[in-house]
Amino acid sequence: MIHMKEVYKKYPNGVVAVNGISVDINQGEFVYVVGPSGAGKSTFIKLMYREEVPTSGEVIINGINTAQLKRKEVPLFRRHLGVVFQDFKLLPKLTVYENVAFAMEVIEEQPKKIRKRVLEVLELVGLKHKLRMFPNELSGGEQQRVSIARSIVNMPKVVIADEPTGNLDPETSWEIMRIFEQINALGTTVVMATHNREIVNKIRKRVIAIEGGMIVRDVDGGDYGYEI
Amino acid sequence: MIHMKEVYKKYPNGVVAVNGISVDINQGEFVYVVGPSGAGKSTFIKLMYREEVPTSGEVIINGINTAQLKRKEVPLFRRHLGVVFQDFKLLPKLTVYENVAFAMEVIEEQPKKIRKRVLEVLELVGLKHKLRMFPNELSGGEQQRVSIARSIVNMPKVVIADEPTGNLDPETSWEIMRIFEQINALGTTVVMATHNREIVNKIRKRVIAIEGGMIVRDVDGGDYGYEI
Amino acid sequence: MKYRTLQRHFRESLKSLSRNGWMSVASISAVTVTLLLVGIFALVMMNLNHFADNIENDVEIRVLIDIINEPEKMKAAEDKLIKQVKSLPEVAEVKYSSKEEELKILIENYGEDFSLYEQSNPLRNVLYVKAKDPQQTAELAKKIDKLDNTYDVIYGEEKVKNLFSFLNTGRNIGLVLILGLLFTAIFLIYNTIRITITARRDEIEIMKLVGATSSFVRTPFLFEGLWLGLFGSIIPIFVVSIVYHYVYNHLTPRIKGEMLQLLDVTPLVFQVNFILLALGIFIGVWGSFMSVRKFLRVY
Amino acid sequence: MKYRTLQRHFRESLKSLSRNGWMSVASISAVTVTLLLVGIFALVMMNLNHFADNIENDVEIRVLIDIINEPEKMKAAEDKLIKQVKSLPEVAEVKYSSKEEELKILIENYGEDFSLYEQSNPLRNVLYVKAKDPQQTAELAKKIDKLDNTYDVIYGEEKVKNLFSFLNTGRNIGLVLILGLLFTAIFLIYNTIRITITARRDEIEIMKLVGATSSFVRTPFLFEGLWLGLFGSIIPIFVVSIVYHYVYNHLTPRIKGEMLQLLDVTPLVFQVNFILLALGIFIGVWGSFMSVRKFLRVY
Ligand SMILES: Nc1ncnc2c1ncn2[C@@H]1O[C@H](COP(=O)(O)OP(=O)(O)OP(=O)(O)O)[C@@H](O)[C@H]1O
Ligand SMILES: Nc1ncnc2c1ncn2[C@@H]1O[C@H](COP(=O)(O)OP(=O)(O)OP(=O)(O)O)[C@@H](O)[C@H]1O
Ligand SMILES: [Mg+2]
Ligand SMILES: [Mg+2]
Repeated sequence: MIHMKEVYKKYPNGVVAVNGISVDINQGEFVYVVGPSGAGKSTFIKLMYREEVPTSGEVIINGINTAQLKRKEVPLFRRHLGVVFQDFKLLPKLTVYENVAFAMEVIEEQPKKIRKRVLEVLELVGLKHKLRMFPNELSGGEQQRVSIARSIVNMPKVVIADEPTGNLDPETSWEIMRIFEQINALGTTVVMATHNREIVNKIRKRVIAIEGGMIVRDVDGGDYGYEI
Repeated sequence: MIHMKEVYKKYPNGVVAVNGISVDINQGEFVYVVGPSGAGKSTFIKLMYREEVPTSGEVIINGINTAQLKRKEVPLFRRHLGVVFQDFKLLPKLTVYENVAFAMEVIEEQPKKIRKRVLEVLELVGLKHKLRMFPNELSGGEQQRVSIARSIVNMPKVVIADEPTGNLDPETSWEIMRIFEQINALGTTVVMATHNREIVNKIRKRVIAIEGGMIVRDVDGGDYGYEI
Repeated sequence: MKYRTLQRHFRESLKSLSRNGWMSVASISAVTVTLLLVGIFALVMMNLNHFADNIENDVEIRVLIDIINEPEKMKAAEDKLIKQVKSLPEVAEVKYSSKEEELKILIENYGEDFSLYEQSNPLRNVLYVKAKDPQQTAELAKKIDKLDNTYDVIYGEEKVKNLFSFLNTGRNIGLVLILGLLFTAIFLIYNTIRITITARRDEIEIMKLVGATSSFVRTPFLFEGLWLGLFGSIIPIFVVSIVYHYVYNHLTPRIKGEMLQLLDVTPLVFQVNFILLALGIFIGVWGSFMSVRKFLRVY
Repeated sequence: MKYRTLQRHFRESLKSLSRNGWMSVASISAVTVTLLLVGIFALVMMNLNHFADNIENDVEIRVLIDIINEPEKMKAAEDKLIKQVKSLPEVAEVKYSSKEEELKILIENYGEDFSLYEQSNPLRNVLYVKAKDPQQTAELAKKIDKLDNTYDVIYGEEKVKNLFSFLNTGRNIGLVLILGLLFTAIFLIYNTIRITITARRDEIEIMKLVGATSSFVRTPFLFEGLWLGLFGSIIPIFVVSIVYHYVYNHLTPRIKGEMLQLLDVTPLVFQVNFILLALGIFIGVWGSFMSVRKFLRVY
């Protein structure tokens, strides 16, 4: 499903954010990516949905080598992934409803289906009553939930989430985790970068710990680590 | 120090984000603001640094009624506050160093002093080695730390922080908390909206819980509440 | 692309136009102002060119006719000459002026003194000849000179040469100016569209991150460009029509009978308006295309 | 504001100019293109106006002098007339042309036939008079007519009136066009600056949130506007200078002795360049000021 081999990523300014990572994640797995701030978690995740291309090494997602994708093929590749971005990346000129619907319009879904499904996922993340509002009229946590709704609206094979609970209170966080567990139970692979010790320690899954761009720990059913 | 009386805030779209809040915070206090996503924490905090003006009621900070400030006086008023924004609000075209220095240039500090002090606070938040980088070259946590550095660089009388640890790993979070405790020990008032149960429960301070725009709990040395 | 997707893009483009508020207004008004400039300039240049044509067309050859003492023979000779001149391929117009008419003109120019010549007129009958292409005047004059019964052929050689050289230079400068203005207009509109689209580069980036193909991102922008061009050319079209109508109606009676005439309203205004509309839409769509392309390429 | 703060703003403005990369380039090139237009248009209009002046100045009054049979008396009468005419306040220039010279001109225009009049010349001596302000020609002609020893005063009344009406209309159109162009130029540059600054409204908002006063936020933008105007007027200044130099050198020999003369390079090009520079800087600074103001006003 997700296969990385000796991946390095050096940014133009010289920072080596990913420094030789090899990892395999299978269909249906649930993986936490943990590590200190600036460790390279987001970069690791950006490599998966091909926002970044590795400087060397190979990243193979669903059997596709992201570095070899032609520019035209990238959007089609991304449609099989659902991504929650650390900075939400909502379209500021579109309403909550339109932001989520956009991901379905892109694959030219039928308008009727779009309407039904969007309302469904907005209900799921608890934002059905705010569907006419624009992102800058939402609280941080609400924006995050819109981003989450958008990531799952197309029922992708893989959901990649970068700190999906960073702006959420514990209760909402648990609700979101329940959603992720549900879609994972249906066979969707979930990869999730997080700082949330509570969640990682309670819902035990595979934990990949990154420090300085390298995997320092990879344990099935592991804990968050990093005790103080 | 901070005095709010029957404050209401209704946004143009009709959402009532703060629904009758009265509260007093004294010089030197340390206050957590907790509550679910969308409860009105950020709005409550925006009222303090006058990004928003109350629809009714009065907000008095340092003896100044924010609603009565003339437009020209707002910047001068803000200089006595240090603010950490939930979405960082860094200047994208300025480097890390310049972003922090900007808050000191604004008060026309001597260049020599600026240099010394900026390096000092960047050291404090652990970003001295990244001072030449631009915000979009930083990880989420690093951007948050720049925002924190900027908020304390002028040694304000009040620091207002909206989820300062939202994008940070627990370890870095504790370091930031230690910084806040330090400046609080020196007499600075700290008001901090947070979702971090661990911190609130460990470093016991006054806790104000907001739900649906109203204060539902206000306990000195309280816990986070909201158990699952 | 499915039909309903096209519909969606169409709807989106209108929504986006209104949600981008005054940025759209800024672009539209850039189009408006630039096209207004192009329109008025085109009217002026086309009329100036028309004036130049008029001036050129005013260049005449004066053919003095030999005097033959027998009136019948004279008449025959003159008729033959006129026929010959008319048959020359370069000739556009031939006008006969008797020596009596010539004398009247002379008296007008030189005073009543010449009245005494009304009894014994020393002047000759004259043919006024115009060339089809005024620039052929010199050539034509030579040809006529060779015909029988011409006494002298006069056309102000030096003056005509200078006039033509001057008018040609003027026309070239005009052409350069109008091309320059067109280029400028295209650049300015493109520039404005590009800046507004750049301000929205984040949007484009996000769309692509969510799996939108380039054409999916691009099409609403192209429609938007179309609206910019369309809405931007409305005012110029009205202004050009009304102003030229007004100027024409105001000036024509004043310069009636003069050498310099304004071009008629009907085909001119339609031509210019068509150019404005086409230009507006073309630059709007093309400018959007080029601007979006830049950001679609990234990643 | 402290001096070092001003220095800081100065530095910031240059930094910002380069960090905003091609947005700055876009603004500068909008200034460049627009000023280029203004510059070339100004050159053309000023020369056309000069042409119009030349044409007007070419309007002459022909004064036919009475014939007195005694040459001495005639001479005295003519001298007196010339003196009288010269003393009229409206008169700019008086030229004397003997009847022999007049005959030469006549022969040139009407053919060799008139050679036979060389023996007994029926023409009169003539004074060619020009008015200081050509528009006073009619009035002046009347005055001269009343003097002694004038036989007739001719100046093509109808034609002159039409010519002046035409040239005045032309000049008014030109004035409207140049004002329109100036207005357009100001609008287009302002528009461009405004869009680029709007794209940076978040920056302004953040600065204010961090405690910057309006003037602290504004000043670097004003400096930036200054640079935009300054850098944007460099190319137009060079182009205007070089092109006009070239056109002048190229055309002047060809139209030597003609009625229509180009304006001299030296004062004209400096004047136009000064206008371009002043305009560029003014719009740059003013445009920035107005654009930033909008966002400073918010809260
Ligand atoms: N600018 C705005 N315009 C309109 N409505 C707004 C605006 N900002 C916030 N709101 C609404 O006001 C309510 C409170 O928002 P606020 O940002 O204060 O919540 P919060 O407690 O900070 O939540 P979070 O923990 O998710 O950051 C929300 O329902 C939000 O949708
Ligand atoms: N676009 C970029 N250009 C240059 N350097 C970058 C860029 N993005 C990230 N970096 C650098 O790469 C390193 C890893 O960043 P990354 O965002 O992957 O960290 P992270 O583990 O997600 O941290 P956080 O938990 O704070 O989000 C950081 O040191 C950061 O400064
Ligand atoms: Mg990250
Ligand atoms: Mg908030």
